[in-house]
Amino acid sequence: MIETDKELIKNIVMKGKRLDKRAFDEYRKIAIESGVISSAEGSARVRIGDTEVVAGVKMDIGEPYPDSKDAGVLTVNAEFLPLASEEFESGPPREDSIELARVVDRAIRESKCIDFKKLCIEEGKKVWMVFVDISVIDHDGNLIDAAGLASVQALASARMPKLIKNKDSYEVDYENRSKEKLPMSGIPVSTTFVKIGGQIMADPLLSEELAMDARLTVGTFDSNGKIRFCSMQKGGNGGFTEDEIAAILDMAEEKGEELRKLIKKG
Amino acid sequence: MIETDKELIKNIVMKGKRLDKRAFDEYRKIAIESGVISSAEGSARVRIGDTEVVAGVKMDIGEPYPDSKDAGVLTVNAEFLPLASEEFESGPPREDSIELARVVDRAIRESKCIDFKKLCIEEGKKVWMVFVDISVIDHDGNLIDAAGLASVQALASARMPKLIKNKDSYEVDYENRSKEKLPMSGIPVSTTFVKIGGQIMADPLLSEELAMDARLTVGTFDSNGKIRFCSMQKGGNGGFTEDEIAAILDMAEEKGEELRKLIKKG
Amino acid sequence: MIETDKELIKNIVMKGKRLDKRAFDEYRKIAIESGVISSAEGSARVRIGDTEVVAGVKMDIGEPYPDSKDAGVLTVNAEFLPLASEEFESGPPREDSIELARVVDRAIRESKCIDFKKLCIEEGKKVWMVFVDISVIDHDGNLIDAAGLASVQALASARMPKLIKNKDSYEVDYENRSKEKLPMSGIPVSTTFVKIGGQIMADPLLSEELAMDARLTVGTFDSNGKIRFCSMQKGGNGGFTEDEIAAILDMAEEKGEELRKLIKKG
Amino acid sequence: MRIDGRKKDELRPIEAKVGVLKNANGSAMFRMGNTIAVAGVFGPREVHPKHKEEAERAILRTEYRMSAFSTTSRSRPGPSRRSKEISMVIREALVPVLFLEEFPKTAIDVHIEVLQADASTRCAALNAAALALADAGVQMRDLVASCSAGKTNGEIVLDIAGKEDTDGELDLPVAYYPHKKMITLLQMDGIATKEEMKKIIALAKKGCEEIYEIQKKVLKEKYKEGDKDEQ
Amino acid sequence: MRIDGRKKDELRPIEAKVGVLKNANGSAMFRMGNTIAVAGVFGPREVHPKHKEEAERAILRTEYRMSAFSTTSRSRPGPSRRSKEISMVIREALVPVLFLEEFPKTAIDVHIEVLQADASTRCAALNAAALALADAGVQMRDLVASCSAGKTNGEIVLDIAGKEDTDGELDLPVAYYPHKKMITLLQMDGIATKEEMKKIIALAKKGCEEIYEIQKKVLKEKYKEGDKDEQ
Amino acid sequence: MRIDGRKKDELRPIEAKVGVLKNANGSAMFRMGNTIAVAGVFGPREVHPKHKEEAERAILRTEYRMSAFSTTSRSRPGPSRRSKEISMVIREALVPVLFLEEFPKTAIDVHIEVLQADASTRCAALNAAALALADAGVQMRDLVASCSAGKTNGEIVLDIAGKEDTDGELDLPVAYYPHKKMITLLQMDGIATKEEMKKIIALAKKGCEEIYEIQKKVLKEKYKEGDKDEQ
Repeated sequence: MIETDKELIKNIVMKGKRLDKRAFDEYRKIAIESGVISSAEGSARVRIGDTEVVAGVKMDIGEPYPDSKDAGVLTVNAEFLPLASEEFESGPPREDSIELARVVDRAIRESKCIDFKKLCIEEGKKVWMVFVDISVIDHDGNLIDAAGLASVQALASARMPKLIKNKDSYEVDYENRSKEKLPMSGIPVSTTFVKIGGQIMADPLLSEELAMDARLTVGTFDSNGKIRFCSMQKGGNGGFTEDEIAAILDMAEEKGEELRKLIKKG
Repeated sequence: MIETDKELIKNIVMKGKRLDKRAFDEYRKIAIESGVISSAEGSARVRIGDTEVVAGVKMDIGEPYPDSKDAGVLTVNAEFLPLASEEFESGPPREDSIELARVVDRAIRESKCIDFKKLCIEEGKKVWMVFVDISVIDHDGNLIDAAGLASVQALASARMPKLIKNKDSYEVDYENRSKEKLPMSGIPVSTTFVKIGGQIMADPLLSEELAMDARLTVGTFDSNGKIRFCSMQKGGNGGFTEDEIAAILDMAEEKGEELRKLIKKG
Repeated sequence: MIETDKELIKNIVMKGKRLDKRAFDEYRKIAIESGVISSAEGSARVRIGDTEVVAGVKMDIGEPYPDSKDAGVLTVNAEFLPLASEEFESGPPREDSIELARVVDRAIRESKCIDFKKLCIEEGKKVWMVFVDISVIDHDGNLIDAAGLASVQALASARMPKLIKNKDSYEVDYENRSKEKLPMSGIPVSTTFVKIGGQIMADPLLSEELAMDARLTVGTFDSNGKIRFCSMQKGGNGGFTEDEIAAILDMAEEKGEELRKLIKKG
Repeated sequence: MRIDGRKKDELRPIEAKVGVLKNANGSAMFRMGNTIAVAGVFGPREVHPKHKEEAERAILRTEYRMSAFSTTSRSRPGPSRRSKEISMVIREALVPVLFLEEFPKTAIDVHIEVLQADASTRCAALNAAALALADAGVQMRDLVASCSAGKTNGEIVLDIAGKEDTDGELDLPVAYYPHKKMITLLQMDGIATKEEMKKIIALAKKGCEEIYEIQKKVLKEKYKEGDKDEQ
Repeated sequence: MRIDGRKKDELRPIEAKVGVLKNANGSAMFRMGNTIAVAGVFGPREVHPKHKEEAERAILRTEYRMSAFSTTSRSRPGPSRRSKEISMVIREALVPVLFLEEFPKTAIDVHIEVLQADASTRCAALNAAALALADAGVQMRDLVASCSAGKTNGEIVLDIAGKEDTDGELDLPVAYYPHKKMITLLQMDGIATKEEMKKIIALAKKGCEEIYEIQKKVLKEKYKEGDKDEQ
Repeated sequence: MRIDGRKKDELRPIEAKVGVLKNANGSAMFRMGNTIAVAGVFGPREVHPKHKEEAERAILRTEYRMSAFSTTSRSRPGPSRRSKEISMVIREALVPVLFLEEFPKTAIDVHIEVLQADASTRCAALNAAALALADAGVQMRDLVASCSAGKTNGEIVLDIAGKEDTDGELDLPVAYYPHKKMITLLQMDGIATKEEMKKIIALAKKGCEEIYEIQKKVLKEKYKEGDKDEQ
């Protein structure tokens, strides 16, 4: 992206507008489909405008961490597929794909929306491992929110595989998934805002991300009808004042509620 | 290799000849020695013309795969030693060395020449791991056939190490190899043909491989006196017609028998 | 370092002097502090002139090697921190950092100063793993001797973490370190000498290392009041005559005693 | 009759679509039963790193990947020996239909993701790749169509899937360059007589021909739409 | 009163020092309680590999590492996903105060080693990094100061450490660019209401302001010494 | 008398051969008892990557590898910390005899494979490497010969092997540059007094001198053959 494009974006914003004519607090059209991957225990495809992400949940038996022997294990991984952007190359994960996975992971983990104690099979020995894998398929900005929605929808729609207990070992029967859902309560979502020329706006386009001063992602979830915050991540080579952050928290609360309504439970 | 060399090779072929004056269906001189590596359970050096390959078989105790709990495990690996060609560099395996190992692996595995069930020590817990390691020492074309012969000869001449059973574990005694052979029946061999200027020829030189349109490797083995096909792999940036493939299958049958006679059992 | 600098160093040496005016057999000022890292079981910071190294000892439970089932395991690792020199980059370990770790490792291991049999918890199953990690913080030459001193001081000052035996497993309680020391006798130290323009000198500066013809590191330790040799490593693109080596052995004996006196036991 | 009710020479239901991605220069999705592949093409474009550039032709780079959730047991992300081999045979199957000599010093990158895997993933990958190349407007001599045939319960059948694959006796994937009647990918696992081999190859080729028609239809429809769009 | 006897809005004892390394162009040590970080700065210098160079500005490269012995359970040497993320947010927190546009085609490298880790390692790392940049004579708009606040036992407290961290409910690290009153690093783990969030951010900012004074003092002392040295 | 019947100062049976590879510019096989090494030399040739090139001299690159089947327990393919250290000390042992300054901006690559390992693999590797360099026609000041001596059952012996190695008390490999009487590789593992050290070094040097004669003989024979071939 050349400097003049950044200037163009800024100029549009100065006039109180956005490149695609949205309001500053308006998300693009969001489409969520679940159950798109039959090989996964749960899955979802999310489109936010031209951004497209698929998330799949796989489960397996594994060993607990030594410091939480009675809890299942969550692993979130993101792959920025090389077909999603000419900027993405094959090779080791980019730092932004690591960040994305870790921000999505924290929103899920910190909200305590999954009761990992219920995913313990035998204390200290065997627990369920829950893998959330995110494939970024087309990139037009705001990957974190898309990945967050896809992950939560994949988890919400997942069905546990059957557990077979042998004499002294366990096995997973993937052919016959049970009807049992993951022990889940509350829906954590990430909402992302960028600042361009002093103006805060939601759901940035890729071109807006390239022109932004800074980015703030805020994770919220619903807990018995109340909204709680569970994660934050500032991005980009700039910063925010306390007042700007307060304004973003307000928007995050509102937009989080909107996004949560798009998730179909079970 | 420069374009004119390729043209030279094609011109020779057009005249019904080969660079080293062989007939189109003729292999170079093949020399097979077994037992060349005293540290290996089985080993062989194969020379086809100026191509030289050493294969060694090592065995160890390991765990079976979850989907075949009562079977030993085969691992085939190939190293294109940097001293074998100025094209081979140190570093991660080249795609052609991966292909070579996988093609040799498939011929052994698919022919079912080794009875892996007999390599189970304790079902679901301990089995024999059979490692076939191939070191390419000098490269003048047709590495797959050389590697295939070396691997099969190494397996055929291998002697199992002694298994020591302790109270609740097993150990391998490599100092005292038993006289026991691997449970092996049938000899799978790979035979490779290339097409240059419409002409099919066996056992390509390196210069012929560089000038070829396409390559076809066909694996055959003997099953109670009958010849069966067990693997195929097309290589190179071209293709074959159905008729050409049929002709190659005929040649593979005949050449496979020739190569099989060179393998010394036990 | 440009050629003229090397010439400068050589010229100074020819005049019987060193850049920092030390005698040829004289070490720079050495400062050793132990217990500098509270998270480690044992630790030490060593400064030799402007060279600075920190070593930390961590212990954990692990499995013994199959060929010494009743012995603890020693692992020595060195990191040349990128902040220590503009030559050090992030990325895979440099060959000189591997060499340093292995030379330090050999001096400790070969001197048998640690009784690894006493670090066996349950034969064939569980033993103590002793990790010595060396962080090179500032590089002005003679890293091996600095790292050797730091490692030995860290080991000598280490306190074992508490071992908790559960029904069928063990755990380490790092919060409550015991007063128990590592089973250690004798202090192995490395002493390093370089040859520049035919002259042998101890404890090289970085600029001397860059100008040197060759380097020889000699490990010695004290065994019931007697001095024994336990390791040697020649470095650099040159060599030594037998007489030069004999002279270095004499110096190593003397300098080793000096360095050993700086180590505080326990 | 087969486990899933198909006839011996019947393909699984096929779904194909081009232009499925916004950023890629060309793209396609190809589904054969429960196997789904998406391909995205970039180029011809500059080569990085520079020293891989070829003076006389474009280099074709293909990458076959599987999403971690595409298989029954999770696949670890990142390239494996298997995926590297498949990337290579896919490249070698596509080269014959491309005019690489027309774009010297450039790279054409074909990235393929298998989102869901139920046998014949390399075939679906190739079918998607050929469509994506056409969608990118890369000049081609022809498409490449790919399909496998094999043996299960002693029967020779087309496009093995599901239990037929895991319990099957032989699998033989083929890629076909129709204008030249040339087979540009050919691999085989399993045991067969020479006569069986010939039958299986012929059957796989027939499958490729059917797929070729589907590929052409999909491109034609896209092309028509394109025409309409321009009016 | 907190476990370690501090008041709710009290920082742990801080020790800071600049010029601690000989080879680095600038360096600093920053200790907050039992967390110790050392930073070394090289540059502006030539960029290797060349293709990472930018025509219009210096590139800032930051690397956060932890020594293997810095944690209770030994940390495996080498970069982890965690350390890569932290290296990135540290870089993004520092960029605003640097005049990168003044040194086109160069790199400024900031290497940070955490020698001992007891919570807030990224804050200590940033505080050391800002001092090391100043010590290196890299022209800066301001320093950056970093500190975290959080919630433990339902109480909002500054600079969580020890058991407060392992058992705590929320951790929120902040980096602050005082002249512009701008928060340049902001992360959060844990659960809070909006009102709590605002209080925690305000408290962390207050902590940053205290640290900023310490940073300035340390630099001033060094500067004075420098003056004396030159006499 | 030793386990394998040798005298204390007796080398194992040695077999050496040059020109064993067709593609390498120079090559050699060196066998000491059950230890077998093959070396291949390429160069002086262009340096890739370019930035490793040196303006004033050739760079020497050495790589010591072990075949997976060369050891009793299979060795995992690929470089290890051990093989990297050995590659380095081999390089440093060879540099003194080469005229690197004669071939600026080039690389000389020495690749060594240990096919069978029974102690002293670095010595066999070095002996093969020196012969391969000579075979490649690389101008040399002298050969380098390598051999180890050590202590087993309290006895000082030459060229430790087999059980002597696994149960031995000390191993000391040496490389020797005969014209200059210079030891260019020297490592030691084990415990000894100063007097023992000197005896062991002297014995190893004596072994090197014997090996040097064998190396020269092998090259002379090759040279004679070469003469005949040319007639």
